[in-house]
Amino acid sequence: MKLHRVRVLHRERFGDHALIRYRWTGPPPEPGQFVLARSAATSHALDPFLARPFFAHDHENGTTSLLFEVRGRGTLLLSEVAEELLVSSPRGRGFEVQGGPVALVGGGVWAAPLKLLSRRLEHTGVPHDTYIEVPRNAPNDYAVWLAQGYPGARFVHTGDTAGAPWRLFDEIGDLARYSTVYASGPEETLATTKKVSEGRVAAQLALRETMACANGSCYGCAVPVLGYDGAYYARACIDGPVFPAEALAW
Amino acid sequence: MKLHRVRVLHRERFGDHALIRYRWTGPPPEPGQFVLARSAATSHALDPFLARPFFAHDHENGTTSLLFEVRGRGTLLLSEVAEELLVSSPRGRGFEVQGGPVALVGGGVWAAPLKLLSRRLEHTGVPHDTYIEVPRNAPNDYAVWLAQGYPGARFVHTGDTAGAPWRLFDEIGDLARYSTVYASGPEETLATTKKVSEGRVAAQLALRETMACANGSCYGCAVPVLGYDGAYYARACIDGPVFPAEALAW
Amino acid sequence: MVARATSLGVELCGLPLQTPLLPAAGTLAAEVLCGMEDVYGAIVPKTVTLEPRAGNPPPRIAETAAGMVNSIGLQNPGIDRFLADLDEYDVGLPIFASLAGETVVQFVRLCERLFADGRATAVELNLSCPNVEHGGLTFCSGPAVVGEVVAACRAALPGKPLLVKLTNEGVVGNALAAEDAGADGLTLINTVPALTVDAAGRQVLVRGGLSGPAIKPIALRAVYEVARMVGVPVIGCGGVTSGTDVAEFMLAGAAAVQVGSGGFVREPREILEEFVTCLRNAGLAAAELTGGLR
Amino acid sequence: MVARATSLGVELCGLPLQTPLLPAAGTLAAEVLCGMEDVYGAIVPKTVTLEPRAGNPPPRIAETAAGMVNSIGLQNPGIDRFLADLDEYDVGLPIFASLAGETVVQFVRLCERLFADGRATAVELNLSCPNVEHGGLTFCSGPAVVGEVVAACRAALPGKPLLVKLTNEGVVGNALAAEDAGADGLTLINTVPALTVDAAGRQVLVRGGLSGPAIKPIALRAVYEVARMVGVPVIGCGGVTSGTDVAEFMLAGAAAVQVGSGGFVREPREILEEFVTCLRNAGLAAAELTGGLR
Ligand SMILES: Cc1cc2nc3c(=O)[nH]c(=O)nc-3n(C[C@H](O)[C@H](O)[C@H](O)COP(=O)(O)OP(=O)(O)OC[C@H]3O[C@@H](n4cnc5c(N)ncnc54)[C@H](O)[C@@H]3O)c2cc1C
Ligand SMILES: Cc1cc2nc3c(=O)[nH]c(=O)nc-3n(C[C@H](O)[C@H](O)[C@H](O)COP(=O)(O)OP(=O)(O)OC[C@H]3O[C@@H](n4cnc5c(N)ncnc54)[C@H](O)[C@@H]3O)c2cc1C
Ligand SMILES: Cc1cc2nc3c(=O)[nH]c(=O)nc-3n(C[C@H](O)[C@H](O)[C@H](O)COP(=O)(O)O)c2cc1C
Ligand SMILES: Cc1cc2nc3c(=O)[nH]c(=O)nc-3n(C[C@H](O)[C@H](O)[C@H](O)COP(=O)(O)O)c2cc1C
Ligand code: FES
Ligand code: FES
Repeated sequence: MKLHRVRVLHRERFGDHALIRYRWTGPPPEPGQFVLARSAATSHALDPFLARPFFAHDHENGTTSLLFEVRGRGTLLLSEVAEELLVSSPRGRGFEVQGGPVALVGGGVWAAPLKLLSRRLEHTGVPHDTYIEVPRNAPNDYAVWLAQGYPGARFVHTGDTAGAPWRLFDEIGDLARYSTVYASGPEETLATTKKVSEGRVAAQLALRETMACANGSCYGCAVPVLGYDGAYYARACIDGPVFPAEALAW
Repeated sequence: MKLHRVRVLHRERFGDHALIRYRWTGPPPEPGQFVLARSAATSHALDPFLARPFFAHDHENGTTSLLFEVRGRGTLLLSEVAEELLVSSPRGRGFEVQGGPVALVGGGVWAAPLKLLSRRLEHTGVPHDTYIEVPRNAPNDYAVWLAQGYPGARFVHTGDTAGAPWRLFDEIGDLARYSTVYASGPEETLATTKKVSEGRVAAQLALRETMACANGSCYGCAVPVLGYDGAYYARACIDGPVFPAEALAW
Repeated sequence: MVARATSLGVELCGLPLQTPLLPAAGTLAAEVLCGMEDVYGAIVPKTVTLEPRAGNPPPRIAETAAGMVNSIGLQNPGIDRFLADLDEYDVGLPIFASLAGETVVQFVRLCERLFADGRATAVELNLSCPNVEHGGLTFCSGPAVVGEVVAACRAALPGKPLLVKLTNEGVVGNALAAEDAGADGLTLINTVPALTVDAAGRQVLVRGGLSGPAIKPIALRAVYEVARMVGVPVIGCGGVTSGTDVAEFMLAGAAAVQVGSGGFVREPREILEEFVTCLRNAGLAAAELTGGLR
Repeated sequence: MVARATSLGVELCGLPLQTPLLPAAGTLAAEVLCGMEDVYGAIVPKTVTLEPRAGNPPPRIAETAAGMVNSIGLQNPGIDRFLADLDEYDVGLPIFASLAGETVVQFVRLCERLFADGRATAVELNLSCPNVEHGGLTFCSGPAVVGEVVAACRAALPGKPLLVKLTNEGVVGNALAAEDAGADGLTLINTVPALTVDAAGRQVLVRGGLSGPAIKPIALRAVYEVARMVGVPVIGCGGVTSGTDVAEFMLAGAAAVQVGSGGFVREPREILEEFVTCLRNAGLAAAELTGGLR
């Protein structure tokens, strides 16, 4: 996989969330596409071994941004030691944008790709509402910080217990007023989106399946989907990471 | 092995040589002792696996310095990404200082421990001459850069071919005028020091045997020495890294 | 460009290869071959089985220290579809088809299909797959099993170079058995059986095979020990991420070198370029490195 | 302090251990035991042989990706001196003496010496050493050899817990043979045979055994497969550098866990403290982790 050395222009932390902006003059990312990233400073080291996949959070004027949770070693290194990054070109199949009105449904930091999507919708004049789930136990100003990225979004404070996404959809109300729901969030939010949209509204889900090669070679990012002749494993990195909800054999 | 998080106060590069100063309030290093160091920023990563051993180059007012060649991944990371270091306490047996006059014989960057030694000799009033070998193909101002660390040292430009250390000892002349020769340099310089000192003058050599545990546990840093009942393998990390030349079974 | 330098060429089982670099089976999709024409010496497609295989349920991969564990389960479309699409792998380089069966008969059937088709220049038997006739032990479980399957495939592939890919466990004995049974070359090694555990979730994450830099010293050892014992060429595989790694494998005795998971994190072209630099520094041609330890 | 928390205690072969953490043989010198009294559950000194051994010439170690290869050659002062100095290892913890012989008779002789001396609470047989009666293959080369040496040592150590330390290769069969022959516990795994090559110098650097995080997934797999098959406790070993690693090994089936080269880069006390945090988060006692996969 070809990784390009790029300069980090901006770096921001909020609790265990990080925002990074870097200079990118290659092909601009489509909404829902992802990039692989690793810290250039530690590229001589063989651990962490794999680059980390992140949705393109935003892109404007030759600047791409990533919004991510600091979970383990890879994201910690990215958030701390990286004047320069090694990043791939934007990859995969993103959201398909048709008519509106549409709903964007996100969960916390994992709403990342919805920002670029809303920019696109804005640009193409598709009416859209954005709902972002914030766990009740998040720090007070978390929603405020997050809101900077999603002007006009509605922040829904859900419980941190199971069932949270259902509360989110209670808030959203009748889905039939939208032509498509675009979702990016915790697994439970994606699963709930699939359930509530079934038979009512088209839904597109941004998956975060673990990846290795990110180019279709390794078959590591298997997602069970329904094909013409039954279920099979698609590859999230090239067939996704965005899938129509009805295609998923969950 | 206990490593302590310390702050880097100063960092300097000359070609592929690096000088790092860090705050150290633990037990001060004795001349010829070494420390283990790794970049704190990448300590979550499991590669490079081992910390790297370096002689204490200098120590003054709670500041320890390391002078090293950037060779591979470990030293590259140390020289580039390290606001903070993880370092061990000073370890091992250093130079034994008795009367004088003595000669300090060093090879390039590997003269590192001689600086702290000359400080000690200065302090205890032992007369000493310092000779530092500089390969003829080194950049012009290399000796100048190195000289900052060794006031009063004589820089001897040797060839970069085999036999260089012999030229160095030609320049030094009669060794019998010294009571001890302290040497730290490339393997060839150490071997030559052992040869030329034999029967003439006591010599102490600072070895750089590959290490893993650095506390006597692994027996990885074996150095063949002569014991009461024949040759055996001593452990450079606790029996050295400085050995009397006559003890070495080379 | 690099690939044209004559000093990069090697010979493997009588085949001239423009470079000693090959992709490891299962780590390079046809979709990404474009632009690789001058990097590799031959192409090794993903292992194919007689029938289509759905593969294992996710999670299939987990990162480990300097490596990764995978449990793909040989997802592949089966030999019919494989042959129908084989031209996707044709970038003007020889194709080494990787085959796996659950029985000796399946291996032979696959060889016959490949032989009849004729487009694959060579065959690589992936013996690290379960042998249903031996209680699920792999075809690498011992010299007798290796000898049996290799001899049977040998007979089905008259005149076609036959490579046998082995696991690390029992590698020397298995290598000798493969050679005796008519193998023209040995690919060492496949992934090392491994497990990852999710401690927080108190569950097994992936039970599969370890690859990547973590296993390089293990693979180097296998190549070194086997190359001293056999007369056929050895292809090194395991943890290659740099040109120096390629040189290390060749010095240890490999005639060619496969890049697997290293290709996920490095661009194979960069690895080849680094290898060229190694050769220049040493003043040697690629072929001179093989077994070139002083 | 940590070590006093009752939730850290485990039982191994009927012995109560204050923590499940042990040093791996050959990785902790007596000189550095001071201050470790509350970290470990028992002490495992470096493997001792009947006669003194000088060990291998340098270089003996080489770093690899997330690991290291060593070829120490069992440098040790021999059993006489070992017993004379054994009190250096006495920090109030049980001592598990690691033994290696070149013949079954040597193993038995060592066991007899240990038994007569009486200070070692348990014995760990290091079977990853060359068996001169079997052409230099190790005592781990197959179930028959393992069974023979373990049965002989068992007879020489009436009533004393006998642990058997195995290599990864052939581990399930060897483990079953050791259990059959009377082993009270199994330590898995010793280093994995490996090689490092110095490409620039065109020479073999170190031919020895791989340890460290690189082999953790291999060791976890061995523990997992063996623990399901045997009735005796398993001690996990290989690549532990963190408290999470300890938890992973116990979940995979280990009753206790050894720290080897991880102790070179982390302070064992820190590893134990992290493990305590894991236990707190899970709301479990150490002993409850063993085989506690959901
Ligand atoms: C297409 C795609 C887009 C993504 N976009 C974003 C994004 O925009 N923002 C964001 O915050 N994250 C995103 N992720 C997830 C992100 O890649 C992981 O959180 C990151 O790789 C973790 O790396 P790490 O080294 O910090 O954690 P590790 O040390 O690798 O793991 C930390 C913990 O997380 C678990 N873990 C790691 N990866 C996964 C996974 N994929 N699924 C489940 N558990 C896992 C590990 O088991 C471990 O317990 C995306 C993933 C994919 C595949
Ligand atoms: C007690 C002691 C004190 C030392 N003091 C100094 C010092 O003051 N200044 C200084 O510049 N260096 C010193 N060294 C050497 C220094 O530790 C190594 O150069 C460093 O560890 C290399 O790390 P790396 O990651 O950059 O190289 P690596 O990537 O580990 O190796 C780079 C290349 O160097 C080779 N190499 C690495 N270590 C050694 C070794 N010990 N012997 C021979 N070849 C080796 C490798 O095989 C490889 O080819 C000392 C070593 C010891 C044991
Ligand atoms: C994701 C993945 C898929 C693999 N699939 C196959 C396969 O289909 N057939 C095969 O013989 N080996 C397969 N392998 C093993 C590799 O070909 C190679 O032997 C192994 O990964 C070691 O090399 P590496 O460390 O360079 O990856 C696979 C490895 C990986 C990582
Ligand atoms: C330097 C070194 C010396 C070792 N010496 C011995 C030994 O004497 N006896 C033994 O049974 N194992 C020995 N081992 C193997 C370890 O005990 C352990 O099984 C192996 O290193 C894997 O664990 P680790 O990854 O935690 O190091 C040694 C390992 C190392 C690294
Ligand atoms: S990540 Fe390899 S196929 Fe998708
Ligand atoms: S480095 Fe381990 S004994 Fe010296």
